[in-house]
Amino acid sequence: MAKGHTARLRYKYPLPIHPIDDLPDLIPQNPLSWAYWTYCYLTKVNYLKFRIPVEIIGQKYVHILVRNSYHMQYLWENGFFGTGQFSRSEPTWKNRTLERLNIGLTNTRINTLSNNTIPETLQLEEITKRRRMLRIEFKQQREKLEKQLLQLRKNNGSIEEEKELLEKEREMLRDFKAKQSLIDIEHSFNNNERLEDFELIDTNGNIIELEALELLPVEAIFLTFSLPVLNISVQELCSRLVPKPVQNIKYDDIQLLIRKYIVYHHYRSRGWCVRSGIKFGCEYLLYKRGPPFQHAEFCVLVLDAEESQDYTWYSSIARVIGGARKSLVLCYVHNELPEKNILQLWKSGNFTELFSKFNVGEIVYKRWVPGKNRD
Amino acid sequence: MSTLDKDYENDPTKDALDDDEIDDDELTQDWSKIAALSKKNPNYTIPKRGEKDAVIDGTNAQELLLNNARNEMFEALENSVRGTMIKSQVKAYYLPLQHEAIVPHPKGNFLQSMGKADKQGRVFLKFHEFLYLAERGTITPYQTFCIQDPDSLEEQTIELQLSIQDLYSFFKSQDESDNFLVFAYLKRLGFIVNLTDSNDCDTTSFFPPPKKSILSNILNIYNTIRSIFTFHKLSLFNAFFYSKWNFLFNRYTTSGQIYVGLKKLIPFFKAPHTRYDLLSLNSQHKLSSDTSHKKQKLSNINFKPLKITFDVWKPQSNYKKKVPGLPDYQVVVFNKNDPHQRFPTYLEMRKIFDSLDYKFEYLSEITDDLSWNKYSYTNGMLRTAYLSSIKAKAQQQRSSQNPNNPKSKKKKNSRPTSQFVLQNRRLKNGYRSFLLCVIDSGIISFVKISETDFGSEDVWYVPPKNIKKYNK
Amino acid sequence: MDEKLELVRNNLVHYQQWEDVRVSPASFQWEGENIQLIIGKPSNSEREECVLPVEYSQYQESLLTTNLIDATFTNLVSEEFERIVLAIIGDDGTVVFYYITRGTSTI
Amino acid sequence: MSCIDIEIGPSGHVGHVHSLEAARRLRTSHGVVGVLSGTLPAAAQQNCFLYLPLVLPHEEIAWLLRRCDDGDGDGKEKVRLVRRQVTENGSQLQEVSRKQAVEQARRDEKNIRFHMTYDNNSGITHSKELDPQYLRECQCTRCEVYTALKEGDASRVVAAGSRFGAQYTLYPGDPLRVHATMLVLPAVKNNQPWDVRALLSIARLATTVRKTVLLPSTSDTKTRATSDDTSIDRRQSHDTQNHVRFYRLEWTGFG
Repeated sequence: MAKGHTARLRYKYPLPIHPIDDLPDLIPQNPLSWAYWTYCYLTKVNYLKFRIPVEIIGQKYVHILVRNSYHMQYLWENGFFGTGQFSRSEPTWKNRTLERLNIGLTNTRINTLSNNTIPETLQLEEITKRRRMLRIEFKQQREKLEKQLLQLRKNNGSIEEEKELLEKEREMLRDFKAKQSLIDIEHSFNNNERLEDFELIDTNGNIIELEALELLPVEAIFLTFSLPVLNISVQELCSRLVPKPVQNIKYDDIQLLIRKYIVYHHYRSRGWCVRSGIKFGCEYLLYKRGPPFQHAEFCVLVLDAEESQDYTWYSSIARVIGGARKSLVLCYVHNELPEKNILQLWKSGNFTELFSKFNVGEIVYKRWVPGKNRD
Repeated sequence: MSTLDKDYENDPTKDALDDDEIDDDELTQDWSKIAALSKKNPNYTIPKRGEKDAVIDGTNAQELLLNNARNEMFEALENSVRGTMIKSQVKAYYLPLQHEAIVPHPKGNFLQSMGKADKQGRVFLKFHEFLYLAERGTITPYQTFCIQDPDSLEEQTIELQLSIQDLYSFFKSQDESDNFLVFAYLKRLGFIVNLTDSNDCDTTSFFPPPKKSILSNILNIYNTIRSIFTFHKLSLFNAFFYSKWNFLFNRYTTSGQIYVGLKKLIPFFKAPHTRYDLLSLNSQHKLSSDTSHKKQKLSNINFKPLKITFDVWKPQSNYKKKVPGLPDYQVVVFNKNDPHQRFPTYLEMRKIFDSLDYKFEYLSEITDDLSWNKYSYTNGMLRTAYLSSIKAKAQQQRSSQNPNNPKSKKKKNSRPTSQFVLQNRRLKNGYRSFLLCVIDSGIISFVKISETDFGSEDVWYVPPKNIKKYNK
Repeated sequence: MDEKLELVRNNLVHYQQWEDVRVSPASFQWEGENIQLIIGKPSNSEREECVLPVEYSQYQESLLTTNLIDATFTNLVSEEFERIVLAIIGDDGTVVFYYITRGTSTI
Repeated sequence: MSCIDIEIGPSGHVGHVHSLEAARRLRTSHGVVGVLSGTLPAAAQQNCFLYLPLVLPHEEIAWLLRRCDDGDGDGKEKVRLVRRQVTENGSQLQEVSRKQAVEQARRDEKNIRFHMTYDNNSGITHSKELDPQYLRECQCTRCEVYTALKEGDASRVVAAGSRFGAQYTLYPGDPLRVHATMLVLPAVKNNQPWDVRALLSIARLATTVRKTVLLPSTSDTKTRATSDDTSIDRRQSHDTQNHVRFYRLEWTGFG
């Protein structure tokens, strides 16, 4: 369980603001320890010693990027914020590329905090890729078999022959599944160099960090409004997110953003690791601790309390989520104030007041099969 | 095994490959076995489904297979004639004015869960029960007419047998015909199904009669202290917490303390977790039911609000139709193609939740020896008292205990379950719930809609205490 | 090259390992956004694909409409391509790829 | 000429077919399978195999009416829209009653199993043909989409799709023998932003189970779309090509 142990150390803190957990012990019969404790208590702060700068690119659709490797790592390790642009979640592109181009093995193995975890993360991306290839191969073979079947029928083949082919197909599927699990164990790397790869190497022969960590708008708000982590004020951030002169802003421009933040904050503040759920057709995925530790068990859809969509919309999202064996939560946001007051609060930059004027209610949506609920 | 490499599994495609539920249509309806069924043999097994092709390939072989499949299907339908031996037929007469049916000489198993008897021993069936039984062939539908003989000018009463087609034309509304579909669907699976607003029996309620005022008074006071929405009157706290001074002046020694600060910002709806929550919510609801829906009425003039249509009991042999206990489920029927209906909004769902009255099954997760007879009221009496007051006491008690028995056994097994498992169960199963039955041109599917409450559950990671430190 | 083209181009070249990736010169304006295609060859494929990058945001209406796809096919897609690869650039750091084909004919 | 009677319910958005022969013909010559919704008397305790009546959605009925008007199909049959009514006329009722009384007596005598299916007009109700105009001319979006799907190839089967998270599931032939190949989503307007998230996730799932997501879209103004149109599938008929167009969505397998 060595990996589990390093993961525990690596992801020790659920938030980028750390508690003061290194106070000396108090020894009741030793007054000196009291004084020392008090001294430590007063001198230590939760406040971060640095602020993380973000780069905001784009006009209408913005991307909030963190470029510094250390900062990228810090945000990932302390609450799993952001996604690497060329990775599934944790930004591992640079290390993968080093490995692929065989640079890492010789001299310039990159010196980051995550040195010890390189193999694991590599394995992840690599496995996904190999599984994908396997799937393609499987598909091709299946198509071939189907063609054979068609041919057979055209030539008036017998039922037995047909059965044989169908059996073959089933055999293939079993094979495929067996191979797939095999991949999880062994994995090999291919190191093809391509012309484009040269653009990745600077004059000193080092790899350029092409990948940035991208923050969701709501993550960025959380990291500046709720916790002082980013080097940008919430007012400035919001004016970039809604790039309009203040007097022209309408309720429609801000309501979605507010709604999404309300829900994001709601779950974050109960300890969930909240990540984008776009793959599953919903707003958020909820992880108990974070992606390295377990699957997300909940998918959250954000709705207005008075919103009603066509039934097909719910059922198709539910089908996707049910297929991945996760629970679908509909999180409804109810506005307690008239729209113009909300707009007023936004314009005056009073986000604390603004966010506390909404409340949330939750529904679990689950397919119900009568036959399975009879006793 | 590492816990670290599970991320790739998030890919939805991975599970979809071998998901059995997802592709009902990958299976074929194989009517051949149904066709072969002997009508006399009730102990049939439902046939398995065969294999299908992926594409139309234009071959004779496929054409042949298709023809066979079609013939089997239509043969099965042709041979499946309604009605059984005439000797065992029970006649039921449609009463157009009442839109129900009367059975003068009732007999048969269906009487256990359907129909209302009068003093002469005749039984009255609701229209949907009538049609369902006629479709099954359990009863034969008739209607009587008074006609005048053109020769003798004498009035005479004749009875005519009705066809199923006749019966379908008697539906008064689309809603009624939708409800019939759902009723028949659940009945075929053995469920006991009653219209929620029917008053054919002594109704049982989870909620005490309103006049017993001592409890409700106390609850009202309790309510004024704790409102439905837990609005945190914490604006001062929040104003400081989210100011730049917070982390300069405060000293948080655990992550939990930071979370406690964070979670005070967004108010949330706290679902009723306990019996007391439910009771107090109910009495409060009764007091303020007029004002709370004003806003809604304005916005959905075009839509009929959905409401609870059916009470449903799991299949059981000891159901007492005169005094049924609390239902196991409550069903809301929703026709997705009806332009006057829509998927309920949250506010509409809340209205439905507040009108629920069934075995709130989640309560049995909390209370170990939950006996529903002690927690429900029949005719304004506590159900245990009510049951012991009527004659067939011994029988009744057996019937009422039976559904609880398996549950209490389960509970004993689950007692040592960890806090995390229990918490997960609460989050996933939620609290009050209803079944939304969706009708799509004759196809029926169910969705369970439950309240859940993430706001009341903290899940942040608490690192294990460092043992070395303690030793020192 | 604007941000979204660069982002998708880099994703194709350095994440998906496509070959021969280039930005097609033709473009048009659509509701204030530049619409332009990227052409390239997926790894282990013989066939070139053309890729349409479109932004998607958590809190704003999407630009993607049938009219936009129509216009793209009409203005930018040459005969040799029967489909386009839609690259949806999320504001969560992801780019996802979908084929879009016209009509119902090839079932 | 034979007749397929579709009985229209109180609200008119579904129809019922009570005749087995009609159901068979709908299936074989029109690619209309409908949904069996009644209890199968021989196996009354399950929901997999059901019996008449067959339920048809209104867009399917509208299409059938138009098709038979146009003389498509084999041209030999007529689709009638009917509503049953209780017979008012006393003598007619008497006529019926006498006939039935005789039959009844014969059955009672032999004490055999009896059939409860009648000819259309022999019960106490009779079918009255309705003016099908309003349905035939129905131009609602669902009718347009349904028609466009069937125009390509009438042997395609368009079935209700709510179980699969779609508006329809599309089968290239009879569902008894072939798998659905497409999930058809509810139509959007040409200028209406796609619900990217919902669309892509279902497309992804569909692709992994060898289906394609089909997104129909309709124009707001029916004349406008003709101008720039090269993007329409050639197989669609002149009638619908201006109104409905389709895009297929498939996951690429990467990203």
